[in-house]
Amino acid sequence: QDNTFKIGLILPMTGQQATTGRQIEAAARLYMAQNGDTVAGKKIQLIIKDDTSLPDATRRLAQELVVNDKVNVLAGFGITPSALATAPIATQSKTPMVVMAAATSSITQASPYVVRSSFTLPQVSVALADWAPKNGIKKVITLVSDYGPGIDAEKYFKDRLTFNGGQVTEALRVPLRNPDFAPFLQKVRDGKPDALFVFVPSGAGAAVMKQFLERGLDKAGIKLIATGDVTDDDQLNDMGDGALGVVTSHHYSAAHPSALNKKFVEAFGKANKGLRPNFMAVGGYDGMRVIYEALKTTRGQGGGDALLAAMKGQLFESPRGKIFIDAQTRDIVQDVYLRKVEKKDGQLYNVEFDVIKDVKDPGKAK
Amino acid sequence: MSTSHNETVLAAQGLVMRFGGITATNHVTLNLKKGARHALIGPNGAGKTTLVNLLTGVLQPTEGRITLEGRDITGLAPHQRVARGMVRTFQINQLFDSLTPLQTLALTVSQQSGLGAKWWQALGQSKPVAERCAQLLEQFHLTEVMDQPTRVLAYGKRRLLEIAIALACEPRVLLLDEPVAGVPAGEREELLQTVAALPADVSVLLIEHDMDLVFSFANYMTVLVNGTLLTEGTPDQIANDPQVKAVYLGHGEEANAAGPLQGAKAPSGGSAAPAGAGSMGANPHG
Amino acid sequence: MNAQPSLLNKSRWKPWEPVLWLLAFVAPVLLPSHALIINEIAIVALFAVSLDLILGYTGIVSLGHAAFFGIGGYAAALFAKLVMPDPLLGLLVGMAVATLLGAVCSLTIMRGSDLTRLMVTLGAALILLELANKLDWLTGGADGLQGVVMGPLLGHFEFDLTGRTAAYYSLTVLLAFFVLMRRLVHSPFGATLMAIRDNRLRAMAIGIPVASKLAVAYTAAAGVAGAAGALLTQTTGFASLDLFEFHRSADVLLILVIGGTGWLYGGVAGAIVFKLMQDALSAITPQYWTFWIGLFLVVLVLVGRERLIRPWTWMSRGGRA
Amino acid sequence: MAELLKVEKLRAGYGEAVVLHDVSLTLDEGATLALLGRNGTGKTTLINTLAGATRQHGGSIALGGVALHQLASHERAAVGIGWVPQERNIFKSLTVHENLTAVARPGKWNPDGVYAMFPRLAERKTNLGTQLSGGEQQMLAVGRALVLNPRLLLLDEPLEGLAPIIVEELLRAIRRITREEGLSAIIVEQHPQAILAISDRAVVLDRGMVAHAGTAQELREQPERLDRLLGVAR
Amino acid sequence: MLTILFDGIAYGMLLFILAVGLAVTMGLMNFVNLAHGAFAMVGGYITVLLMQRFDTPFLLCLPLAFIGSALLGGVLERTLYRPLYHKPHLDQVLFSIGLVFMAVASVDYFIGSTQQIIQLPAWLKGRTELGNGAWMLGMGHYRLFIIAVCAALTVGLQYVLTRTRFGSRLRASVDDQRVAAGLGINVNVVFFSTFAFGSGLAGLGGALGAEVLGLDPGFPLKFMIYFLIVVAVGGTSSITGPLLAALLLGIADVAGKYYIPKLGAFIVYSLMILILVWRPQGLFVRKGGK
Ligand SMILES: Nc1ncnc2c1ncn2[C@@H]1O[C@H](COP(=O)(O)OP(=O)(O)OP(=O)(O)O)[C@@H](O)[C@H]1O
Ligand SMILES: Nc1ncnc2c1ncn2[C@@H]1O[C@H](COP(=O)(O)OP(=O)(O)OP(=O)(O)O)[C@@H](O)[C@H]1O
Ligand SMILES: [Mg+2]
Ligand SMILES: [Mg+2]
Repeated sequence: QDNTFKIGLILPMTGQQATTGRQIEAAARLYMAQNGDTVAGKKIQLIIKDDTSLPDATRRLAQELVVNDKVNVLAGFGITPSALATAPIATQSKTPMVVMAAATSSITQASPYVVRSSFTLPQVSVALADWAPKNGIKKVITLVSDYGPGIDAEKYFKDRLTFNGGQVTEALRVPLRNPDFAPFLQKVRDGKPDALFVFVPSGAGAAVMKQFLERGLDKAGIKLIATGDVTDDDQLNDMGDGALGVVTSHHYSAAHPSALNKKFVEAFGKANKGLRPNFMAVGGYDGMRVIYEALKTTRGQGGGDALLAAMKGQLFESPRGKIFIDAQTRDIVQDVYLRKVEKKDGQLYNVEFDVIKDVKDPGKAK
Repeated sequence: MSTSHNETVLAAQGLVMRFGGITATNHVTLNLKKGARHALIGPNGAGKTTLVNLLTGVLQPTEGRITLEGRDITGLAPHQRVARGMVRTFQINQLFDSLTPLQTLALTVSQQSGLGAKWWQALGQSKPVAERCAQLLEQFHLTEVMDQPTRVLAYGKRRLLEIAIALACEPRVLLLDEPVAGVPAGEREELLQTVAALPADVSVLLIEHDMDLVFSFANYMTVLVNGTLLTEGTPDQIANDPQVKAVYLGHGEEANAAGPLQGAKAPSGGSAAPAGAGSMGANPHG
Repeated sequence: MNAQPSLLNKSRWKPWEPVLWLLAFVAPVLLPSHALIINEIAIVALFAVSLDLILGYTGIVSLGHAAFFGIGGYAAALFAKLVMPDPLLGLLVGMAVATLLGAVCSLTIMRGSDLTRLMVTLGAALILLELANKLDWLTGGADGLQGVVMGPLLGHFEFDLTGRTAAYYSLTVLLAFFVLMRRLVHSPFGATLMAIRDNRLRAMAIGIPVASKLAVAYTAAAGVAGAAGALLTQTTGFASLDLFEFHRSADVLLILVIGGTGWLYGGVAGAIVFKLMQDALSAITPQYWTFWIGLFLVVLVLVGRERLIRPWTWMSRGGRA
Repeated sequence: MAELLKVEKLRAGYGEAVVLHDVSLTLDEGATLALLGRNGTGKTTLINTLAGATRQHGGSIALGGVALHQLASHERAAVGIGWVPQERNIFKSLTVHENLTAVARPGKWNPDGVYAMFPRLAERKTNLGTQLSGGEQQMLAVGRALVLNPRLLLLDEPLEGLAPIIVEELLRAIRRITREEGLSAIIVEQHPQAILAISDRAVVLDRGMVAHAGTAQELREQPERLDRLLGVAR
Repeated sequence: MLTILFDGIAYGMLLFILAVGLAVTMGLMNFVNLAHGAFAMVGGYITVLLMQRFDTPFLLCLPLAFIGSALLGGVLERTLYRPLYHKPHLDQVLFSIGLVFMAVASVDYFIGSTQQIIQLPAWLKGRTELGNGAWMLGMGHYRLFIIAVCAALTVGLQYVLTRTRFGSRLRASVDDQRVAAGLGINVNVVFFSTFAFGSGLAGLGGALGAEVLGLDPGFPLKFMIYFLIVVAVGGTSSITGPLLAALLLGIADVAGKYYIPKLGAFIVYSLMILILVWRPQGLFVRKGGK
């Protein structure tokens, strides 16, 4: 008992967000396979729970993991409300909570025990807002899903773009449950902006892109710029040539040209029937690393507070590039890349062409 | 329009009911006197059931006015009319299939005695209610099936329950739509006797095709044909009315070639119809 | 004359019933590691029982019952956050708000077929969902309502991490409502509801004011659902939009139907079976547990509830109304 | 006359419950059988069993040499069963005309023949089943059985709720159809006298068993005996 | 303007195609088959897999999707659905939801949970624009195609159901299965063929809709609400009812989102509630029906 180190991994394994859970689970297992399951004399045990994206389920599972299974670390968390609902549990039980997916800025403020290994939407949207005006894009319409992350993305993109001398002429919010983008895209077309900025959760991205083309927005001279969720590596290949040339900003691409990443992508594919890792996977992979390193540092001694302290300030090379866990905010600081969809070896990839170094979450800048 | 000078309890004035292009009741005026035993007869589809539906508020008339004990009830909801003492039975059984006869009656009696909104007391807690139920069950030969779900009862039993429910409402005006359909011959008279034995100030409107019963029961009759009032009168007058014979009662003796028919028997006081009426016949709606 | 005993027999407590409740109440002590799931089961059971009042006893199909669950939950959570953290007062507030909403919504369910009512109730819940999303200054929008801190129950019992206080709190509230509902369904009022369910035309014809009875039943059920919602947000200290989601309404319907409608223990049995099964299966196969739940439902219907879960059937002899 | 129907040792009921315990009877071609009995003695159950709408537990039914009990309910119409259920069971979402055409089989009787017999129905051709008066539904149920062009008509209380003049007419029609067209019929009625008058044979059921079987004439002439059999106290 | 109208119509038609099979099983057979979406999903996956693995042309995939789902529907009808016709609606709900759960998990297991994307043939990808300014009409070819298929289907179905004897036999069987059988209608065959046909329609809908709506294992649950809305608002007694309802909802939704995007999500639900409170039996019922 004493010699195991338990990680409670709560993820949406079924329902709308199932791919998130799948990617993270695979990445976490890959990390353990590559780095062994014994650290500092402790055997690592991964307990996976499905919360079906229901915050109250997440919370109960976390509570049970803490009370019954006595896990040392809570990890996972596919959507923002799940993470927020669980944060008080982390505080109360002094258990570090590694957020591997949820991307709303405010999560790290919900508990001093939260550490994030994924990204925040403001982080990636401002990068795009920096890039756009320099490339002749001044007038932009934004189109985001009408929920927390979407509103974050809209707000930070707009602020930064305005700051950089651009202009958001119209901000459209699409209901989450929205099968047809036609009216919104038509509105964009009639608004004749230089570019359309899009954030939608990864599943809907393909539909937006397809309808963007079908409606002839590209021919009307409108560029499509988006956060990387839209050209999610998980699906990019199936989107077809229509996706070519779309510019996105994100913190990870499976095509990131580093040796570490090549190894990661290859190993990941091998372990999962050729599946390509996406930004969720890298969040899970790095999250595991943060936990492993903290455990090494503390040599298996000390409780949650010691672990947390050891997580803060970690700096290491990830498949996405260099990342840093800001000791103050416990949020991730990382490079954000500008990428364009291109064809490589007959497959579509987000190919990075520019980088903005060491982006902090702008949500916490003030 | 001749006989009794009693006060009118229920009055319908110029009732019209149209279903799309069909006029089911056409300016029907009907007065039900206090304590009357009033029969409403007429060919199939004449609008008798529709009339009852109008009187009880199941349907809203296209035109016309209904008064009950002097008050206009045309716009009242069905349950409000029941609260004022007007109760009906249905031509096609309308029962509570998953409840037992006992529960059905207990609920009806409770509702009737103002306990319907009580939610704290158990159904049947009140002694008078339970006693009244037992009495009704006895009276309608339902005691041995009182704990079976209504759904599995034989048709005859269901029919009896249908009428028991109406009586459980303690009506002052009772509208019976073919109450004895499906009840075996032997029990029919008994059943109607139960009805006839209601207090003298209860007014009853009976719709029935069994002429033996109608003539033994009614003291006044109204004949409806094709939605229109054909004639009214005492049983004698009606039995001898050639028009009624032609469209409704039929050939009388002549048909006895086929044997004695239930409806053809002339009521005691009446004499045989003029033979000429017999030849009309075939289409009652000509 | 055996009419009265025969009638009263139906509403009498059967010997197994107190035993069952006793078991429920010792469970959090005997199985301390299951307190949290017991809490959740109790809440869902309460929610299902409230649905049974309108579905099983009154015959109104609803796919929007989550509307009341959600609004009760949000009301209780907001009350704790903005006014005061006392759980019992919060519970009352949650119920009151849900009851109010129920009264308003009851106007829409008077007419129409099952399908119509299904969709109207569903629509109402979804509109509330969108409203809660739009009113993010109050509700926290899609991120959920945070910062809900509950005070100790009765001023003494803190809601602890193990969830025992929560379990007792929810079980007690469940039992209280269960007793009330039990009285209600066996009363003349309950009988009029069943009469309406079976045959509206006849119900009117014996003087039952159908519309107002429906409204009362619907409103009462809404209030109880609100209480269930309040329990959930109070014991989790969090409220989020999914309280209103379609699948919440759908799940509770499933749970009730699994246990059997028109029988108060149906909701309870369904909650126990469904939740435990979900918990166990998803622990074994987090990705594919829905398959096995699905299989269970299919088998349940094909084989028949009675034959499948014997233990309940022999216990419930005569208990089914 | 050739034997049309032969029922032997029939046991049937609903689900596990057995209502008919041991019923045997025969009926000739063109003959009419009056099926009598008190409430709940199983008359409807017998009719429904012939139509294949109950659960048969034993015994055999032969119609013109065909083993009816081996046929599914819907195959019996093709062999010659025409059924008028006691509660009428008009198809409520079909119009009057569709009620007839949906089941009609080729033969002498067609919807027009039915309309000629019941002019009232012709006037209500496009009404939905539920929009008919009680008597109209009854006429439709009889018409619906006729357009099947059956060899054996099963009439479960067909006169109920009909105006006397229509009753007369229907009785006459039944008699004509059976005499002239060689159709057989089993008629359940609460008015034994009316029905015995046009029947050839009579069977009285009691508690799911045959209490009496004989000619209609014999019961017609002995009303007291009939009353006794039917348990009517006078 | 016109473009919005066109998009609304196309969207409505898409909803209709997806829901029409349900209108058949639920409206006509009175069977609450919530697994309808699962059959649609099967049709969608048949198309996707055929196109991805065997390069089958899209146009050929459509009939195959129909046949595939119809076969599956037929088999399930024979084996599982039949005993449930006489069960209460709630049991049917339970059962069909169970099937959906199983279908979702199975697809997830065998094919994976990522969204599948259909690549349309080039001739369906284009867009034609007429006129300009406020009156410009832009028509996506694929949307045109959907409208055409849908119109053809409606006409055909309406004919079968109202003009042929099969339609009245079906409705008779639904009204009273026992008596219908007793009067010589082979209820089993009628139900079998109808159910298979309804499932086929669902499959066709899934195949056509996957392109616009996306296809993943969650499909049957995600779109269940939409099917139900269309059938509820349209009323269950005809085919034209759901069609008009789908068109109305489609146009209202698209126009609403275009002109008042802030209220985007409210429009469909509010409209539905208003219509149903106003006409509780759905917009289009046979006059005078109960
Ligand atoms: N909802 C309706 N829509 C259209 N027509 C209707 C409707 N209800 C009744 N009718 C028609 O109105 C006429 C009167 O029907 P009603 O039921 O009142 O007759 P009735 O006198 O009770 O006949 P019966 O003695 O056969 O019961 C009938 O021809 C019937 O077809
Ligand atoms: N669906 C059913 N399920 C169980 N029992 C039934 C069912 N229908 C009828 N019975 C029972 O079968 C017995 C015979 O009923 P049946 O309807 O055959 O009688 P009947 O002679 O036609 O009576 P009636 O004159 O009332 O029509 C009754 O005791 C009845 O309770
Ligand atoms: Mg009538
Ligand atoms: Mg009978």
